[in-house]
Amino acid sequence: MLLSTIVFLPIVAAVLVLALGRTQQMARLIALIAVVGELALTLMAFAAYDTDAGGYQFVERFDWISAFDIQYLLAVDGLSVPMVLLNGILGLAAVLVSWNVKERPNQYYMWLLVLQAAVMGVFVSMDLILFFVFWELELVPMFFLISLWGTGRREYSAMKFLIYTFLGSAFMLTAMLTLYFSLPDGERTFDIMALMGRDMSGLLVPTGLVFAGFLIAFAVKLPMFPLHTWLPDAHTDAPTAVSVMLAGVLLKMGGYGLLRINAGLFPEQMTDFASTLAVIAVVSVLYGAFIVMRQTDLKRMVAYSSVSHMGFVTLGIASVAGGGSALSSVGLNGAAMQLFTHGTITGLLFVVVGLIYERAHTRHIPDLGGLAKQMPLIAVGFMIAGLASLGLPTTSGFVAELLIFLGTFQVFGLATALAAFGVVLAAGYILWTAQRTLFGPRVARWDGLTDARPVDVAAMLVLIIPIFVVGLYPKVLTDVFAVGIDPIMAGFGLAGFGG
Amino acid sequence: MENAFTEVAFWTLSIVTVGGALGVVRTHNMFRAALLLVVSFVGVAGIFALVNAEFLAVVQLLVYAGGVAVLVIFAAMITTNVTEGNRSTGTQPFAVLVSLVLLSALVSAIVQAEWALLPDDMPAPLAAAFVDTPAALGRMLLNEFVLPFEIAGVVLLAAVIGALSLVRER
Amino acid sequence: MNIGARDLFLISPELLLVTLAVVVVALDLVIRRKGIVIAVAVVGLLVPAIAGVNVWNDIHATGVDTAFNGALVVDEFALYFKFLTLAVLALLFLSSADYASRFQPFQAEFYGLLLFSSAGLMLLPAAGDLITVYISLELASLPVIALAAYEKMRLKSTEAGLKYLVLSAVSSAVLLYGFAFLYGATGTLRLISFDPADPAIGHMLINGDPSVPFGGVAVMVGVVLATAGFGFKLSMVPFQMWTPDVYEGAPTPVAAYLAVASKAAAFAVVLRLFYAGLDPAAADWSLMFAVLAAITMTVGNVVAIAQTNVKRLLGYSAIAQAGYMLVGVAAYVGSGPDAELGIESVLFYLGGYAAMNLTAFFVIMAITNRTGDDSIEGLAGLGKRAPILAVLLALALLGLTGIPPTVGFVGKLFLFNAAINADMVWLAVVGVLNSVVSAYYYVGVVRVMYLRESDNPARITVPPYAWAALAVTAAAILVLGLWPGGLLEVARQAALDLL
Amino acid sequence: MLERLLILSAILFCIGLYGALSRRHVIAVLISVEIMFNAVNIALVAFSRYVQPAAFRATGEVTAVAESTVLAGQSFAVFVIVVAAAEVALGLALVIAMLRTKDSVDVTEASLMRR
Amino acid sequence: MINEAAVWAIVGLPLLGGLIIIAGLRPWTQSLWRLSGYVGIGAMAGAFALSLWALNSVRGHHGESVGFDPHSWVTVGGDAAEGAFELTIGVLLDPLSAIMAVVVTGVSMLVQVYSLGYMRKEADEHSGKFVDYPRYFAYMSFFTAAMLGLVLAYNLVQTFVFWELVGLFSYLLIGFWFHRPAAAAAAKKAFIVTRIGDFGFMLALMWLFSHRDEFLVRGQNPFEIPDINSAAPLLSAGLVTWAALGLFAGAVGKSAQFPLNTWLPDAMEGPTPVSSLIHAATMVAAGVFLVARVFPLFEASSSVMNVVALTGGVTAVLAATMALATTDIKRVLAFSTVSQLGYMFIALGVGAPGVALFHLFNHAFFKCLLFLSAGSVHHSVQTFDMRYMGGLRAWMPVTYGLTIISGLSLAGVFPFAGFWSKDEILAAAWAVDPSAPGTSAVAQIVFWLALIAAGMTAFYVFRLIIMTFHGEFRGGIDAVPMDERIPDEAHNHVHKGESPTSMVAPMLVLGVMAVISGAAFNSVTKLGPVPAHWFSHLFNEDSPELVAWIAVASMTVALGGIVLAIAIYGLKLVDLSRMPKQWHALNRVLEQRYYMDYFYETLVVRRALFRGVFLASDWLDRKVVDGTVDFVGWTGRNAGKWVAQLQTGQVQAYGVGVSVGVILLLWAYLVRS
Repeated sequence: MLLSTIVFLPIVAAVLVLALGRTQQMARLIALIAVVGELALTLMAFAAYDTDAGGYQFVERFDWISAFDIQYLLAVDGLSVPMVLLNGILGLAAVLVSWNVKERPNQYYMWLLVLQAAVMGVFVSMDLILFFVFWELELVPMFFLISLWGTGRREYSAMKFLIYTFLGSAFMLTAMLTLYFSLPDGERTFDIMALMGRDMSGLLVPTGLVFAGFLIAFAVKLPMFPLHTWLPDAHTDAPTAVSVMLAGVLLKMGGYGLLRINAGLFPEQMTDFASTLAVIAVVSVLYGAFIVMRQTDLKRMVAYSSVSHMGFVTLGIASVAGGGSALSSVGLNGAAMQLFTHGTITGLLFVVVGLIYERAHTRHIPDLGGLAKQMPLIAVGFMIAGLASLGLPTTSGFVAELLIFLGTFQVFGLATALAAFGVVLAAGYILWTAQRTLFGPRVARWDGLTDARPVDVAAMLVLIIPIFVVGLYPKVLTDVFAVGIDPIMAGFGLAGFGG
Repeated sequence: MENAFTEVAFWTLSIVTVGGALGVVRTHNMFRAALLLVVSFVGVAGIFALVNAEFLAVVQLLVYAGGVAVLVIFAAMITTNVTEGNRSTGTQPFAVLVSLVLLSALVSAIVQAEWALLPDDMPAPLAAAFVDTPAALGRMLLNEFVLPFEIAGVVLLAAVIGALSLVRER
Repeated sequence: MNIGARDLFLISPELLLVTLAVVVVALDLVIRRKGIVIAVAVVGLLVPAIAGVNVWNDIHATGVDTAFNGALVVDEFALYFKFLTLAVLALLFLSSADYASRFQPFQAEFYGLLLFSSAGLMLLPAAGDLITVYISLELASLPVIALAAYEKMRLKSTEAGLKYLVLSAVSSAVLLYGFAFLYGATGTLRLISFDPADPAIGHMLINGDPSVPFGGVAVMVGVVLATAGFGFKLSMVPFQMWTPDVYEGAPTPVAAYLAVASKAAAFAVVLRLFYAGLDPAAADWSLMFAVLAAITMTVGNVVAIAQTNVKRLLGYSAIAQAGYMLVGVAAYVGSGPDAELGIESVLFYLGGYAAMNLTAFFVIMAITNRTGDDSIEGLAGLGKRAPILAVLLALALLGLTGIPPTVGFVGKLFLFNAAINADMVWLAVVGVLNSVVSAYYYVGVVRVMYLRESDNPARITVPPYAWAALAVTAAAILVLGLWPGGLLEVARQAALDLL
Repeated sequence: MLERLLILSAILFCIGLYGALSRRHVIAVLISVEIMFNAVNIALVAFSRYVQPAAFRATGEVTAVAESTVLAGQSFAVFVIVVAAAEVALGLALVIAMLRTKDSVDVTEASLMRR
Repeated sequence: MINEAAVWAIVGLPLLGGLIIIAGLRPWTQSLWRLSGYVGIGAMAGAFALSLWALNSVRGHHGESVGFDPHSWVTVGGDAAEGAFELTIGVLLDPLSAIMAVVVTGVSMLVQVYSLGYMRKEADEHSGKFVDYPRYFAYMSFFTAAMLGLVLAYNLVQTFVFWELVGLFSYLLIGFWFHRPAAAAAAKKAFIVTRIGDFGFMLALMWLFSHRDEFLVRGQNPFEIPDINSAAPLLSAGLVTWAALGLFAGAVGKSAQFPLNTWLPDAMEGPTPVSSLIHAATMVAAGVFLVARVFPLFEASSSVMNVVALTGGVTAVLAATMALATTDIKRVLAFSTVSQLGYMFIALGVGAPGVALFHLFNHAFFKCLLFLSAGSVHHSVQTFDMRYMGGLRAWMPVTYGLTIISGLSLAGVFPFAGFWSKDEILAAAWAVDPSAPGTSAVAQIVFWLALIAAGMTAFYVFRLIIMTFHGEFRGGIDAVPMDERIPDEAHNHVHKGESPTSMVAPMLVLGVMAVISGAAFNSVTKLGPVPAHWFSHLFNEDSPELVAWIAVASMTVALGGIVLAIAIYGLKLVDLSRMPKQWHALNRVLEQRYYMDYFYETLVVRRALFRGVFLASDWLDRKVVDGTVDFVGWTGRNAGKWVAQLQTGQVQAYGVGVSVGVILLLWAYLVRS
């Protein structure tokens, strides 16, 4: 029942917050207890996951809609258990960073908790329809959070996010159903575990179309060029905590889906499509980085950097091109690592940007400057996030990018080289932004601003710790991810790395 | 029945029916339209009579040419501008078009269709039904179609209640 | 007269319903207190319901039975709709008591007419021949003409009545002409027959010319005209144009009745006619319905985006929803393991649709009853003025969009399942894409409720019986969304009976 | 003969349709619809007279069923007439209601709700 | 014999020191911050001691390492023993790394001692907030730790990790006064420009890894330095060439070689001890060290060797010319560093890594001393602009003397340290036989380039000494116009006096080394415990013979430069203001550093990228990509309105709709039948 508890604890807490959270203090206290408990549970799951045994663990299986063999099927494997942990971490950060929400706090925390639960559901569902249910469920809290507590053109952004994601998932649903009905009667199932390794030829429609259906949904979520333009808008206008969750875990759902479903269920199509994927990845990386350079809004900047960084995920997955080699395992592991690390790093970036915005009430970079004098702690947070984002060794970002590059280079030399140049560009925009925001002469206008309070420091620490832990001792993650990636590799006819 | 007589009767009745109907839909005078409707309905009654539906012909005369037409005339009279109130609307050109196209489609379908016609020398038991249609119909309405028959009563009741609640003043 | 006890038993629900109608109208003449009349109407519905349960028990045990020389076919399919109609009626009575008080002194007639019409709707799915179909249809729609025009002092209401009168009359004529052709081509009015000596329409198609649709031009004309006639009731494009106007003009309970009960019965009879009567020619009509479904949902959704009146919006929404359900109608697979899927999904969706649409209409009714403003802008600030109503409306609208965990999602899932099962992947794609389009306007309403401020701070009060109705429908949205199995099983049995 | 009657019915149907779609006066629209119903009745009666009952066609012999259904079309026509009458009654009631509220029976003026 | 933990402690002690300062001392402002400097120095002293021990342990080794096995760091896909992907970390202790460790720890320790005095002002600035003083020592400790990690790395990936960390802490140190826009910009520039080089490093890693099969068949790891070095001669040419070139790109970036030399002069915005440390033994030396580290890989490809040598030669001359026209004392030294690093690359390129390391070793001392002297000068006059100095020898005798010593050493004057190593470089270049197979005229070219650079070196260093210490005092900071001062210096004043002992003492130590390091540690003959040509000996390579005419020639050139400098700046035999127009133009070109910065920053970054590619991408994204999305949305929103035009409100229009529907359906079926 561990996974069910993990999924439903935030929902129960959401109800409690709504009912009992009459005051801001009460609401945030309940929310905090809930997310701390959630983090503890996810840590427990992460720790309890037995990497030696591997495979799917903590399986919970009940019939849900027996007419279509739809099951309530929860399980985690090496691929998803770190994502569960990531969600736990970011949930805590999100609540901490929204400590000061005054407007309808009970509703706010309720939606935040529902969001966490929905994302959790995505990561632990092993039934396609259940996966889809959680995938869609996440739209509702996001819509309300952005449009009610957001800023700027929040309605436009919320709607754009909603429609865009919904559009993507529309294709996914069709693909799922087609897949289901393509199987011979009696073998029909939505069970991802059972579908792994199954021969996917002879579907109702060409298998490529089913593959594409999933791909579109995940590409929107990831987001992959050219389906990314919802992201800057959503990020810019979302409240800080939502930006954190959006960058931290929602985008990861796309990468997770690509790995779990596109690569896991359709190795053959993935093999064929990988070259295109590599091109898209390179374009995402470079194009995203180019655009970041022109941004004057801190959040937009981070948003486009996400586009760029998620391109690395795509690139890592593309390392399976041509059937892949044993080294593709490194690329896939790198992609998975990048999912986790980008979650913490960009989460931290948004936390910091949010803290700055909360104080200065502007995110316009030219207005800022010299903030390191007034808010040294926030500046330190910013620098850590930024340096991790540009892939500095000892932070988790480096390990992930290194693995991706090493895994992919042997397949797509030029593409990987170009993408690696994105790291140089990242140094450019991160440091340039730091220079314009934090450094330079102190600006008298910001003299009254306070530095991070303990709760803000806590929010930053929650994310900084995993960045360094993974950066210094990557085995803590790679060993787990490898267990999850190996079955996927087996789908490509490759027995893990050694083969 | 003589063939020639049938022919003449059919054509006469058809012309009366169609002509009346055309008049109904073309005149601007509501009163005249109602009268022409009676003419057309009488023609239809004649056609019914022609194809061994004597009972229906009578019902047609009573209900339509009698009741309905009178009702319509009364209603028309209380409306304003009886003589010129019934001009065409803007949709008339479309109405012409769709009617003609639909007519041609229907006619071509009718001509193309293969109908499983009763043989001219109908088996006796069947022919018998057409001899005394009112009795046969009566039997049917109380046996085969007793349910619709009962429902029809409810329909009338409902219609009356509906009409009353619409018309009655507060 | 040839009526036996068995006949009366089988028709007892309708019979009792008509009796109730008469009683209600008659009571009005002798009782001053209108509350009693309403109470009698609501409580009295239990009588036909109990009778229905009796019949169901009997039918469930013994199988399909016919009455009145085959004019009435009582099977679980028909009973499904009878219960649906009764449930809708009861909820409608509860919620509209407040609204209907404006009809003094014709309040009792209002209920009476609804009861009469419902009797017609209950008969429709059970009709065994074309005459019964026709006469039941008229019983169902004639009272509605009066009801639509019931607010005599409101010009829009009268206009709605007029439009419904003219178009339903024209449609009736077209339908009848179609029936005439069916009769002429086959020589029978029988829709369902279990007696080989008394063949039904379907039996006469088998020997037709295979090169011509439906085996003969006459049948084809008949089918097309009948489809057009039913299309009017279904709000199927291009026979749908009355829908928004009448929904907007008619009293809100009547609009709800039209949108839910009337449409359900129309689907019932269409399913009966095509699946039970014309199934040998399924190859000919299933594509027609598929195309019409696609067009219907697209037109409904696209035009709905431009709406400013909430009732009108629901009108277009009803068109779009009809389109989704037509997907189920189109999804004919002949004999096979999941042959009942199309019907089953339509039946299930109708149930869910009733819950969602009624919730929406009930909320709108409660609001417009207080504010008199049925524009979408009139819902501004509802999140604060009437938080619970707002939540319920949002739930209903998200359900209509098809977002989990509502019944709307599961319902659409089943419909698209059916489409894919019938090898109509393209139709499923069109369907899911339409869901995306629909999200825009459904969520748009939600957005107005929560994001727009209102200058009218008055709280909206709702009488307790209306709350009861709302509670039932809203609970149904969620319960059926989370545990659809029960209703689905009932729908499956009903569908199997039809086949 | 059947085809002639059917064509007559079709002509009448289309005239009615034309009237229903082009007349300004509500009552004129209603009676145009009545013409359509009459067209249907002509077709029903004609089919009843000239087309083999299904039971006869299926078995090739005159069964009791065939005998009892040979007049089905005529019966249908009876119901059509009844319903049409009810419809007219209701329609005229509506006309009266319209006259009261807006003092007009022009269908083109009933276009408050659009788009 | 040293054990592995002790070697790790060489890296660990400064790291620990830094952590103690940043986490233990810095937050508690009042009492403990003063200790930070001592903590840093103490940790460094420990590391220095351990380094000496390590050096002692490898004294007997000739190019071989002490066999400490590496440890697993990242694994992918199960058991590494079965061939799974594994990244290892470990320490590689051999003469090269041991010498480097000694130099790094020693210089760093001295610089930190110096900083105790120099950075004193950071302590009492900002009204009681002493945040910057401990921050400085923490950064210094971390920086040194990173450099030591780089030096001792066993695995190229590990090298890269510390390589980047060196970059990071140099970024933080250069931008230490981050409130100065110039410092913030310089720090960023340093990081980004070196990162462009690192990009090459990264590609080299990928390239090596993608050819891992060549290593696997030998049971080797493509990233482990000993494996690379031992396998290098056997590897395929393509692998070697590209891998070496990529690594060299990294070295070029870190060591500020042409064309990535532009960051180093700007990096002078950092505190002077930082410049001194960066330039002496640490960051810029990392490039040289990297090439020396995997020298067999470079040696295996003659074309790469030529590239290395040519890059070194060109840079040596180019940077020397830049130094000729510069008036900022630290920038002169910065160009000098670039130029001297060029020498080291020449040595590497002609196949004499031991010589390169020897020069690195010497250079560490005299260049460090030069910077510290500059800092000492600044301590007095508060500016780095030599135009406002002059005559300082009057009150800064020690600084003056030490500057002369280090200047002579830099100029390569016998018997100062610089002479020995520079001479060996020239000799090594000359020794390459151009007619031998696999070689070319490159060695000859770079020989002459090096000789020219030697002359210029002597000239600019004496120009520096004369402008600073001789002649009339030109006012120091007090003479600098207010609009030329940076805000921090606005209220500073000249303080006529020698620097405090804490600064002078480490300078004296370095002064001794600047004199003797050349002759004592790499003597041409055996000298007590030190064997002859010790460096070459350690690297197990042929020591270049001292060629008499080369030594004489280089001495002549150097002395010529000194004489010229004295003639022009000391004796004013030439009036520079009355030089022909072409001379001024040339001067401007040199002052503008051949317009390299203009080319990079204005033309490439601002125009081509920022206003070109980036702007175009942004436009494309907003107008085309997002525009398409918005257009689709707009169409969706408005399509409804268009379709709704049919909904006229006329009931008969609806009837027409019904009829049209019937007709279309009929038509569709009639067409099909």
